[in-house]
Amino acid sequence: MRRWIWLSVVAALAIAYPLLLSSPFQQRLGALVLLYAIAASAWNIVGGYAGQVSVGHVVFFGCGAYAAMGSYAKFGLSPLFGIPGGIVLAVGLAAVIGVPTLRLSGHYFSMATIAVAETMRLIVTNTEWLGAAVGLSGPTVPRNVFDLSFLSSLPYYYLFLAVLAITLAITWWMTNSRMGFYLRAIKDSERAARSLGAPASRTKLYAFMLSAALTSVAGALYAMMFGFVDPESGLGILISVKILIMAALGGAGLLFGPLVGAAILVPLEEISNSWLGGKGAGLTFVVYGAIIVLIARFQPGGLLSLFIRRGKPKTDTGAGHAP
Amino acid sequence: MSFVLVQVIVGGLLLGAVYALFSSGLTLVWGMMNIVNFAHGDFVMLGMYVAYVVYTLMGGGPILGAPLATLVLATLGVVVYFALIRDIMKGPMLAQILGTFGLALLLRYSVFWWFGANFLSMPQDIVGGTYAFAGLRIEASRLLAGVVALLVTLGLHLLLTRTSLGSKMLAVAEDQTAAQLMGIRPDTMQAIAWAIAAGATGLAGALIANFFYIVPTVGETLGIVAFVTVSLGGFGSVPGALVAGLLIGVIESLSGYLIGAIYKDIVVYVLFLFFLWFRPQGLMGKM
Amino acid sequence: MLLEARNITKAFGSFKAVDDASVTLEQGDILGLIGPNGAGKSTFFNCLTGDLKTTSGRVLFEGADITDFTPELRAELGLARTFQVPQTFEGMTVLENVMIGAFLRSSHRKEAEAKAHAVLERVGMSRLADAPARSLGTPGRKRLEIARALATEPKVLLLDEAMAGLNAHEVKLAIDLVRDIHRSGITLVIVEHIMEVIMSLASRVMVFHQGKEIARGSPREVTSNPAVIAAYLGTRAAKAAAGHTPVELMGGPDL
Amino acid sequence: QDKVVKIGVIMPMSGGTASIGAHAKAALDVATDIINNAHPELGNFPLAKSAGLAGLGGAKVEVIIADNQGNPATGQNQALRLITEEKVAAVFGSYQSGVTLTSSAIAEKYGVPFLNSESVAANLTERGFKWFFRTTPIATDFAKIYTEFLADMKAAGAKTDAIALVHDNTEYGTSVANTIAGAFKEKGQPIALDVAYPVNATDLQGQVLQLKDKKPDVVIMISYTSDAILFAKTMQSLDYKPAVLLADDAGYSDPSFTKAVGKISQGVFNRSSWVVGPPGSPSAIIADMYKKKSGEEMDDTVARQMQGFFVLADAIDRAGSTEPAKIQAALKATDLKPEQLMIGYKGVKFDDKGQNVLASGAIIQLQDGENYVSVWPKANAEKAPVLPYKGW
Amino acid sequence: MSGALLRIEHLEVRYGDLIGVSDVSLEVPEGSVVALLGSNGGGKTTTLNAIAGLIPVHSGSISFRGEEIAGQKAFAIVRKGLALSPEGWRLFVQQSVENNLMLGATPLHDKSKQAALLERVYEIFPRLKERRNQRAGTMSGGERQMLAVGRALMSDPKLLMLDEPSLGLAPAVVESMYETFGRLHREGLTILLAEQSIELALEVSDFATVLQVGKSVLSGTAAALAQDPQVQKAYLGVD
Ligand SMILES: Nc1ncnc2c1ncn2[C@@H]1O[C@H](COP(=O)(O)OP(=O)(O)OP(=O)(O)O)[C@@H](O)[C@H]1O
Ligand SMILES: Nc1ncnc2c1ncn2[C@@H]1O[C@H](COP(=O)(O)OP(=O)(O)OP(=O)(O)O)[C@@H](O)[C@H]1O
Ligand SMILES: [Mg+2]
Ligand SMILES: [Mg+2]
Repeated sequence: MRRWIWLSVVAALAIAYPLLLSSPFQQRLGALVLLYAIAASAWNIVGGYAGQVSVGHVVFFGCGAYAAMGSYAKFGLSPLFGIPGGIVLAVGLAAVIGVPTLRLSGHYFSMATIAVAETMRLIVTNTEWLGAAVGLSGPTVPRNVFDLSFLSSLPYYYLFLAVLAITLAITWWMTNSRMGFYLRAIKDSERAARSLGAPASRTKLYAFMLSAALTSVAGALYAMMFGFVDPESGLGILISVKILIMAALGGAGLLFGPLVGAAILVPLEEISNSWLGGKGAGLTFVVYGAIIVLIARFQPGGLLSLFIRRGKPKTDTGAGHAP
Repeated sequence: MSFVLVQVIVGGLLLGAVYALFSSGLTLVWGMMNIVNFAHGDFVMLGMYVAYVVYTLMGGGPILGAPLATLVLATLGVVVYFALIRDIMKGPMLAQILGTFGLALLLRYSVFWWFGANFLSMPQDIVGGTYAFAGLRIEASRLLAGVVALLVTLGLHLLLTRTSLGSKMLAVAEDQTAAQLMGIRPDTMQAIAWAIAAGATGLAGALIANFFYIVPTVGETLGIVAFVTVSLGGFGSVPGALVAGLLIGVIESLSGYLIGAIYKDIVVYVLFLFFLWFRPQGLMGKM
Repeated sequence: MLLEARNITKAFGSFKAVDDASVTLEQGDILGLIGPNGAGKSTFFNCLTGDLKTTSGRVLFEGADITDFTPELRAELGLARTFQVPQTFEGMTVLENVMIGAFLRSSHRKEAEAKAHAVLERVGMSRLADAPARSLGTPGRKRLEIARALATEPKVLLLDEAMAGLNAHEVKLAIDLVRDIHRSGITLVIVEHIMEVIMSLASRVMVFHQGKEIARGSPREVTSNPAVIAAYLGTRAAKAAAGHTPVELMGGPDL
Repeated sequence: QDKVVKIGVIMPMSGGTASIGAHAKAALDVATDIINNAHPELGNFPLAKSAGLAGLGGAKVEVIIADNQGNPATGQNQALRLITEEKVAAVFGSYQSGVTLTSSAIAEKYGVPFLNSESVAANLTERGFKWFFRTTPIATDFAKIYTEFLADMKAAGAKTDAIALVHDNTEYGTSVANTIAGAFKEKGQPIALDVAYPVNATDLQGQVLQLKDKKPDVVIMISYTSDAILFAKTMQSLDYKPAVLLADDAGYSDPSFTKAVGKISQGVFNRSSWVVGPPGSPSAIIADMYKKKSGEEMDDTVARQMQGFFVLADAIDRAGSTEPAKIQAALKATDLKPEQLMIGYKGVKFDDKGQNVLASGAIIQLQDGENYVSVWPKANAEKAPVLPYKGW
Repeated sequence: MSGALLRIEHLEVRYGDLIGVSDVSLEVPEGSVVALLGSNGGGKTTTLNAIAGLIPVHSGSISFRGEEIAGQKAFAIVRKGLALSPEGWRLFVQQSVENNLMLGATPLHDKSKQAALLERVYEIFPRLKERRNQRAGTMSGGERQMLAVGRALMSDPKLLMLDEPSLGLAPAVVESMYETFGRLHREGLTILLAEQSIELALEVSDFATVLQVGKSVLSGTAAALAQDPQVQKAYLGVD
């Protein structure tokens, strides 16, 4: 009951935000928060729930971004048409990456995803057809509403809000389904989960593919909003890290964790940049870094874990490695 | 084999030794103590700046700069451990990424704030120029770094495998509670591990500074190399990091020369992925 | 024939943990597996469940060759197990642990939950349903593993020292539970070092030593076998086993 | 009167190219000083004589700098903030072509003039924008300079037959390299060797050895500072000296470069539009002011930026208003003569696409220690070019 | 009998909101073997872990050799001459058998004894000697149990605490291990033993304490307890 009250308050606030804080920059900030929340929530499926820390998620982001911009730059279509293509691309790529790497444990999986992401970035950087280092641009002057190129951030805001709602709904549905249970079990003991009939590799792969698909949508939306993608902004490792940091900061493995993380980090970054960036002394990042450090230091389980009373699984595995 | 090719391979080996040098600290804390350190590259950067400051303020070359950088970074390692790492270790692995990523930004931009964004460089001949024999040219500064790399990795390896200190550090990494039951104080061991790792990283930075440029963001480039080296070598394996470093150095050099430099990173990554497929624990890692 | 293992060998490097072992299991059997520590019992187990790839030999289930099947496929066929070193899902409650098993046959959450409750009731753990699994001690975890395995509705259940750490009274209750499981039509393989359990439950016993089978037969036969006594039982346990009929044993040991 | 005209500036103030932003900031400080205060010593230099913008009744110019972090998205966000929150009259920036691309799109949508002084990507002026203006020469201009310069060198007896292009794989490196390669091909002298490398390389031995192996007569370097420094060091350690080493601005103009490795790069040619005039000339005075402010020698990049800023300020002055449309009209009407500039362009005049058609450049050479001197074209050369490349 | 080596009074331990043990008092005289009895979840493990400092003490006192150790960190307590073979073994599964044993010798002040102690463990558990270079994580369940007990013995403790040492061991091994305990006891070692097999426990011990749902309900000499009807009750687990 209380959960529903909370949920409706959050939803109402989200819907009302751009009307309450209505300057273009504030609206854009709101839209960006939602955009990153989508990406971080998508990451959360595999990184938080399945416990597979992907540091290369930007490849899927890039799939979406490049598909959207590509459909305009290469075929003169609305970037919207790129979305399904980006999803197909991302899911396919997730399958190709996932089959060999998901059997790797912990750090190796993270490193493998970094390697894939960097490889993709380098390949795209050297591929003329994809704009190489120059990147691809979207329609500079919108031809019609389907070009999704608006002056105001308001349409973006509500579009992103809708996509975020869908992403969260999918995540929620997943965690309460067999798949979600299996993922948690696999995270604790893959061996035991398999002995009980949980198809570990397949379940993780599905989660990875689902996460990839949603991340690709986030990438496509991102590219449409900025009207541009290049290897750095579409496939740079920093975006992976940013997504991951947001989820971790809010609380990985919690439904609203990524949203909380995005709602804190995006404004923090933009506002500290606006206030301090022009001074050129790197103060933005000193502040930004210090705040992240403090949160990690005092709330290692993520900010949302402050409010959620759920025992975090402590390392208690002296006997965890069986013969 | 053509003569140039020999030079390419020798250059690659020296480069690889340097990779190994600045990766050994990472393999220690990441692979063994199970602490992800996203700020590793920035530790290298700090080592470079310490060496540079020593040079500009005191006119000291690597004889003074390298030990000082080791010392300063080792101290920093201990401070970082007690101020941050000890607490984030209580959380999930993600908290470590979060905390050390924040730390990376903090370090990078504190240096930026202090020194500005300009590229700095040590004088070219600070270690004694370039040796040329039989047409082969080897920079003294790189040779020095290579030799130190070998010594450091050997030392670290012996420390971890042959001494009780090493065995205690591994015990703490595996199970802190059980280690306590052995009368081992986890804090102390982890602080020592951080001191060693950060010290080795600082030393690496100081030696690299002799032939590389110095800039606050240099850690980003080097950090990624270290991550790949450590994973290829196998997490926690010091000799693995050495072999992987040399391998990557030579592969980069050869592919850079033969196929084209823009593909050399792709070659390394693809080889790495290919390798993981067949040997998921890395070259010398244990499962 | 429900389950059959033919000439299983499992080598770690040059060391053969299981060396050419064979076994057949008929519907309704309770096969006891005993042997000294490190004899290869758990390894043999793991070969049957697919946790380990066999070095050589075949495993057949209901006549079909399942040697190359994954553990999850074998679970689906009806092969369930517990682990000697408990593999509890630490981040979950007791109920959720069991639900993971229940999900194998029912994909809906509510259904799985109901089934898990029923299983917990059956093994006498319903009081602990909402307790975090990590609060359980070793015996509790082992019981939880039995519950989890039962929730998969198996045809064959392999128990690896599921009763270790129980006191005599609890062992007696556990034996009753296993009997109950057996009555419900599940075939069992049990590994135990507690002779009372083997004596009172097993219809047949197989004895391992250094990876090889050294004896097989009824519980009485093997416990009086001098080779088994020398390699495994020791004089005291042999005396105890010889001196008591299973029924007597169930009354609890005299003090 | 305290009327101010706000100009939004988007620069990389952090990240790998932050030194550019730091230099630009110092330069713009100098520029606003010149505009806002009376500087009779600069003579007829536009906007110097009086305090403030005469056209707006002596209004002061205020620069609001925003950090783009080298990121197109951040650049765009900041453009939006500058336009809608800070209500700037015009936007100036943003160094990296990608950032310029996204941030100018916002200015276009809001109808605010955007002046760019240093991004070279060709497509920036191909978008049909009405509010975008660019003062800098672009790759086609450079290519023309190089072909002509090398032709002159050849006439003077240098061997310039085999040309090698060394460039990184950034948008700057690849696009400039492509254009130059095209230009030489057109002249019937196709590029002999193309050496591409990843930006911020950890090692460049392979590339230098490749050059050493193939022995081209002329090596054209298109590199950012980090790689430029590493190239210089590696060339020395491998003892490689081409006959002619010609750099395309960027890293080779960075004072960090000359400070770090100037001593071992003696004789390198560089493209520059910036040439310090004789003592007392406006450019010398401005260079001096800049040096006082930043502690660095003025280099080509920062000079182009400063010049661009003056062009923008001049247009606002002539518009006599902060109304975007008026500034736009004034920009379109810009027609500055060489003597009104601090830099060696042939003037400033925008075509329909917003590109300065009079942008040009000269060749300078590192001859005495850490300072470049202009050596080509002959007309305004301080010294004669010295060949071959000396190195260290 | 000599003075108490270990004395626990009204020990209460909590796991978050859950109570592990609510009121445990017991005494281990120097040179004796004391058995800790009780059914599943009675609180034996909790008590032993609290003594070793693995879980914080909520209230009550624990004094070891006259010194209050409640509230101290485990590593400090262990160094005072106490060793625990814990439930679940907690081996260093990545390290070799011998390394595990050597780590057990860490609190040893006199390092020259190390070799002799190692030999003693190898004598008790020949299997460990045979597998000295095997990784602990690949050992069988029983072999791990041997290693855990052996490791605890390596610090030559004043007080040896064993949490269900016979768990998972083959009958013959249990037999010989208990013979060893008897020998060590005769040599003067003090042992606190949590054991499910009451028969075995009472046979080797001098004294015993029975725990029931987190309370110590009964203590006395082993002989007396063996006859006590209440033990039968506790042992049978009937409330
Ligand atoms: N990966 C491995 N490498 C080397 N030896 C191994 C490995 N795994 C198991 N062993 C050895 O194989 C033998 C058989 O082990 P297994 O676990 O099957 O014994 P067990 O009969 O179940 O014994 P217990 O009764 O103690 O549980 C043991 O001696 C063990 O040390
Ligand atoms: N980590 C934990 N979190 C919460 N409760 C716990 C935890 N460990 C033990 N408990 C609780 O503390 C009580 C005592 O358990 P303990 O393990 O000490 O009993 P025991 O006598 O050792 O039993 P066993 O025979 O199971 O080993 C039990 O009620 C148990 O549920
Ligand atoms: Mg076993
Ligand atoms: Mg216990």
